[in-house]
Amino acid sequence: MAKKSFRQALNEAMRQEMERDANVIVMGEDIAGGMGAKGEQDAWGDVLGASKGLLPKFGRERVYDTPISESAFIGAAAGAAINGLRPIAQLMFVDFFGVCGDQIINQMAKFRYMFGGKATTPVVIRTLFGAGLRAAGQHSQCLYPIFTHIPGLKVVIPSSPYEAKGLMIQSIRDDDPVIFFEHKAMYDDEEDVPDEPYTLPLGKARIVREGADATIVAIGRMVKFSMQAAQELEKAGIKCTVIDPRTTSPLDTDAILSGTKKTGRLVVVDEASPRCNMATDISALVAQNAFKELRAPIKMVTPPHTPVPFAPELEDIYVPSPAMIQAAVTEVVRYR
Amino acid sequence: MAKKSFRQALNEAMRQEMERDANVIVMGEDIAGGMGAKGEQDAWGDVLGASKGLLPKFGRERVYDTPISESAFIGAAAGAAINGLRPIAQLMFVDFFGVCGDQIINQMAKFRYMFGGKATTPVVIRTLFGAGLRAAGQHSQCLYPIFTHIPGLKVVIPSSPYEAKGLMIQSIRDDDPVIFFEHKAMYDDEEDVPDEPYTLPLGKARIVREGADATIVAIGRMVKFSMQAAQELEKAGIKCTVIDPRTTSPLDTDAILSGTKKTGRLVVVDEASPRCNMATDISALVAQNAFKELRAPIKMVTPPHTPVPFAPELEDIYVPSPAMIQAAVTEVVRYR
Amino acid sequence: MQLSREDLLKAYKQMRTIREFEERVHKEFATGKIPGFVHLYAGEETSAVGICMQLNGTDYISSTHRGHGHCIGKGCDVEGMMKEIFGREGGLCRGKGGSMHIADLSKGMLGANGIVGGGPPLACGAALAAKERKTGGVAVAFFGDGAFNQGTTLESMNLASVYQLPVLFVLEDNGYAETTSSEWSIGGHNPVLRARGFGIHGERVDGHDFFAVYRAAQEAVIRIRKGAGPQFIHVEFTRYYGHFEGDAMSYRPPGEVNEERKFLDCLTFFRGRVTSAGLLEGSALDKIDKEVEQQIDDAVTAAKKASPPKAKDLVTDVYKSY
Amino acid sequence: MQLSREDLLKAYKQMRTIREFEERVHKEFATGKIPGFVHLYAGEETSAVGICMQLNGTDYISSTHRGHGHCIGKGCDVEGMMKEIFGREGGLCRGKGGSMHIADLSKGMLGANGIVGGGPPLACGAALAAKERKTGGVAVAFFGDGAFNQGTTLESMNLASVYQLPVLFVLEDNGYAETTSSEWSIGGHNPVLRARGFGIHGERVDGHDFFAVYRAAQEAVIRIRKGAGPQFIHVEFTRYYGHFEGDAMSYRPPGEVNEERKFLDCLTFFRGRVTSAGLLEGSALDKIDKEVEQQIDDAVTAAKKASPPKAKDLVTDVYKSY
Ligand SMILES: Cc1ncc(C[n+]2csc(CCOP(=O)(O)OP(=O)(O)O)c2C)c(N)n1
Ligand SMILES: Cc1ncc(C[n+]2csc(CCOP(=O)(O)OP(=O)(O)O)c2C)c(N)n1
Ligand SMILES: [Mg+2]
Ligand SMILES: [Mg+2]
Repeated sequence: MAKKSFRQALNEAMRQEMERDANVIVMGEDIAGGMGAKGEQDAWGDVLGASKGLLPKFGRERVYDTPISESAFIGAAAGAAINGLRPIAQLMFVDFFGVCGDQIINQMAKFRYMFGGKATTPVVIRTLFGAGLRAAGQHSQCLYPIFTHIPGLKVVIPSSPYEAKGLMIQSIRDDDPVIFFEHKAMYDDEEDVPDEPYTLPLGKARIVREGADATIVAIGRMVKFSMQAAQELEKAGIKCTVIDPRTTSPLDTDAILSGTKKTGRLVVVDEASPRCNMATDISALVAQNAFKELRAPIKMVTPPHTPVPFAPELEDIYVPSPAMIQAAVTEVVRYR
Repeated sequence: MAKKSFRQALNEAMRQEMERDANVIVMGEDIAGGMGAKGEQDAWGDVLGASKGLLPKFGRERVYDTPISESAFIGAAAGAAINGLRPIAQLMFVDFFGVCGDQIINQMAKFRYMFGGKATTPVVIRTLFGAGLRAAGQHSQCLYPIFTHIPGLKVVIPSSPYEAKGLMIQSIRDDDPVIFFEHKAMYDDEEDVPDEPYTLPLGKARIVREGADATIVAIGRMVKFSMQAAQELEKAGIKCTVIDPRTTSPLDTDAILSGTKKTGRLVVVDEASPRCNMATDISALVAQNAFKELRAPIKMVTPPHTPVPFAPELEDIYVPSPAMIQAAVTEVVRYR
Repeated sequence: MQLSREDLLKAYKQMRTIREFEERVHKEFATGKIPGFVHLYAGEETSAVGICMQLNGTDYISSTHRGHGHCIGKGCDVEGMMKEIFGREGGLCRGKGGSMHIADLSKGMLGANGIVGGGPPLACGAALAAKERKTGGVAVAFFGDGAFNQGTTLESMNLASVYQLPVLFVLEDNGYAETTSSEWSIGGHNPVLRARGFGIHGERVDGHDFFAVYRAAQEAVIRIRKGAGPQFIHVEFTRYYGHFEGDAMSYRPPGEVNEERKFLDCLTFFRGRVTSAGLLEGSALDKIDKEVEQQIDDAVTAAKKASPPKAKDLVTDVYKSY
Repeated sequence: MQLSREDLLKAYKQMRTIREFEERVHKEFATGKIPGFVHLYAGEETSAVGICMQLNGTDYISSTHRGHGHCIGKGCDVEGMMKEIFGREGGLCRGKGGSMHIADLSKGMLGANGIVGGGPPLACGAALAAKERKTGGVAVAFFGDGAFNQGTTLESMNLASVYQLPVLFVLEDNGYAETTSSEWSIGGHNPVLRARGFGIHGERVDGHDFFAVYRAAQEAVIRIRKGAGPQFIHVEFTRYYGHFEGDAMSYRPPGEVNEERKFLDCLTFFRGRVTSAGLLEGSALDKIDKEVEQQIDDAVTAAKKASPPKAKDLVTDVYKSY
């Protein structure tokens, strides 16, 4: 078992599943790169290089570069999925969902229900999300609350390289449409990742750490920030439980509720815009189902209700920070 | 002051604003109808007839039938708005937002912020939403949580004909992009609506009724259902406050918080899919800011996490009913 | 193009079935027994039948909101269809989809679609799967004149062209998109040229003439199976009923539909052609008319008898596992 | 097409300004001083300048992620641009937009756009507003070869055609969309024919030759102002740098760019043409080179000196009122 980056973990997961199952294909803009060009093929292996090496290994038969026609190729992935393939299609940045949303929210998400249970749509939409790269308003959004809102979709948000590999393999094997969120600012994060294939369940939260004073539920990159906050708080004698739901749909409500009941104090950390996001979703869940056990108001830590700014000085205060999480936890713990 | 339908109220609002301001135009598929056809012009006045009569009065110069190209004409409305016009563009059913979402969430919503405050985008997107017409999975969704999630958009959801006229006129005069939701099952609802133009503020909730035992916050058609429930509950001696936020963005948090604090018991009724919706948004708001005053768990009344079914027997149990609201209120009131 | 006697009988029976199905749905809708939005295919039978007759079990079609004809053309069970339209148990989608979402994947019918332009990307995907898995399958994307201006349709034509996918794009130009005339909405007024702009060979055919549609479809599908890549057919005809049931069609000149029905009806045309040419005798066609009438009547009776879905069905079929 | 001495000097100065701006941004980016994604326009100067020289204050342009050249062509302040790219106060968007979102509505520059295909609908809207308000204004939609396959672009061409809007569609074909060649991605390989498929007259021009672009643009804009409806121009050239800063361009054959720069550079070509024809003397051009260099240098110095936005700016400018 070697240290691997988030990028390598994804790459390994896709490669191993493509080896295992000939029906798995990948599609996307520059997913290999160099299509029709006279230079190197597999030039990019997608915009951040997670697909690099798939083309030489599996060929153009299974690695499809696409024109910039998201509606057509994401819809084609859905159409191929109901007819025997298991496509992994990359929506380069989730911000682009506005040009192909229908094929995701009205087509693949609803086939099974609208067709009376007779459709199976095993497609994975890989997509980059999140702030931190100075990519400004149209390349930095989270948007997973939108997909979580839509019945028929599963929403997976890995919080580390180990999680990324196990969840990607499970997502590829899953028979429902999965939107797989990859935080662009985590691509170079490293940790020990087993070489062999393994799966992590969808709908089962991970208890990252346990502590009796407060419970933090955090998503994606915010899990890492919450762990940093928890370590700082530990020094001040405040012990936190940190829960990573791993998937927002399905959501492991039991883990969140029991984890919250143990401490009676909850902080939810969500990088998505604050309105109708996962922080509100989880807060509402707890407010309705753990009222008796709550000993302090629930605190939500989110960005402000604004687009993501370009200037580094602004983006850095836009994204929830470990310090903000620390302050929120301190507040709920102090609450009497 | 005469009884007018929801449809007539919208029609009057648009007509009066077009008379007042020559920069107001309307666009949409069959918004007048008969374009290029040899029969009657203004044949439809949009799919449910709310724009009927605008063409004869204002002509093709200001009433634009469009091809079925939502990205192009919704985007054109945005482009016209930053250049002096005040377009009212109809996205026939909000379910179709997936084919033009980018122009709404990444373009019109973000111009002002991305351009450093130098853009003003006075556009209104009218759109039909909600279940009840047996229109099945792709013509019955609410989706306003998605727009509420996006910073830069205002989201208006009238709950009656009177509200529809006042809020539409205000939306047209507002200088920010407004997504205006019209519940298709309310088009024939009637009530007294003044003939002269009037406005209702965006971001100011309406206290529909006051009662000391429980607070119901409901949206759109659910306001009507909540009032029916409240009347039934009254007979059983349970007195409810019913609050209609009118707009989900901006949201009148003060009215919701103070209204909840008075009774200590909250039921939120939302026709939208249950995950990351307005029920969770409002519950979370209250859980974070009215913890001390809450005397019972917050109850959310929503449909299940499924697409909208076609069969009447299924759709009827999909949509939250007055009975379900009544049961929820009874439960929170009984809670000790 | 030689149609055997079986082919001719099959063609007539299918077109007649679609016509009868739609006219009966029209009647039933008027009595309030059918819920929701219903879009009738009457007047456009040549397209669904002329094209689907070129297809087999390994082939696919994507459809539109006006999908009954495509279902029948691709061999969906009419009783299952009727039950679906009535929202009953035993419907093709168990009553959850209705007219706008009828589908039968086991027949390669990828679903009627409530979204204009929703189908073409799916057809591309089905074609890609067929190519990938070397089934020899072809996918047909049926779409209307209005849908021809939807970005999803246009992107799909480019994608199919770039990948040289086995897709037949069929533009069903019935003159209107709701109330809007196709002469106005299609910039350039030359769909075949537009297809060429995506590198796709196309042809325009008179949709009143089954034989014209059949011939064009046959040639196109043969080219596709030979590996010539995507093809395009522009079929022209008119719709007999309103955009959806309840539409008064005031945007059409009075009598326009009656004229069409009187002088250009595809069934009348077919009957005249085959009987005068002595290919089929009128009695054989009359026999089919009766059989079909009976079959549709049985379907309606069965649909009315069928029970509605059960409450528990509301929350099933959302996910395979959750 | 007669270009006055002023026109020629202006053309050269603007193209030189774009080139200098981009090459300087390239250098500054390498030192890590510029944040985010930066796409350089070097090599494509003829398009922004040749086309914007036909426009005036009542006209609009929509741009792309590769928008610096369009900004300069439409008269945006280079210091304000540079500050924006550095994310500083005094930037055209007060540091909130950056390279991908530079805009100056007061100049009719509707914004660079991070969404491929995001601009054409906006240009249609600006044209509609101009038509509606009878300003005589024209709107230009600049987009790339990759964007030519985006549904939003294709829909916009149809909309402009149907409404006969005063829009000039400019396909800037620099050979690649990121790593993907335009020869592959554009089905049919004939953009002008594709435009015709939407009823839009088009022309293909050699983008290395400023005069060819200028002439085509002039004719197109004159036709538009005369009310001939939308027009299309396919400009062919190559991009000199990576898709964005940091791209090694391994997908291009080694030397491809150097060849282009050596034999087909639009500035060298322009200089040769005007000096040999005795229209301008080399010294006049040298003078411009120096002025421009100084101007860009000042802009960079100013940008580096400028202070970053203040924390309070994070939450302003979301709404006019909320
Ligand atoms: C994306 C989208 N936009 C608009 C509609 C509303 N609508 C349903 S059918 C229709 C007209 C379609 O016209 P056409 O493609 O010619 O098909 P036809 O009805 O004539 O068979 C419209 C506008 C829709 N369902 N989906
Ligand atoms: C809708 C959308 N899809 C994909 C991208 C990612 N992307 C940014 S630029 C680009 C290539 C654009 O190519 P082209 O249109 O030729 O413009 P060029 O970069 O060559 O100027 C891509 C795929 C995007 N920004 N928006
Ligand atoms: Mg039509
Ligand atoms: Mg390019």
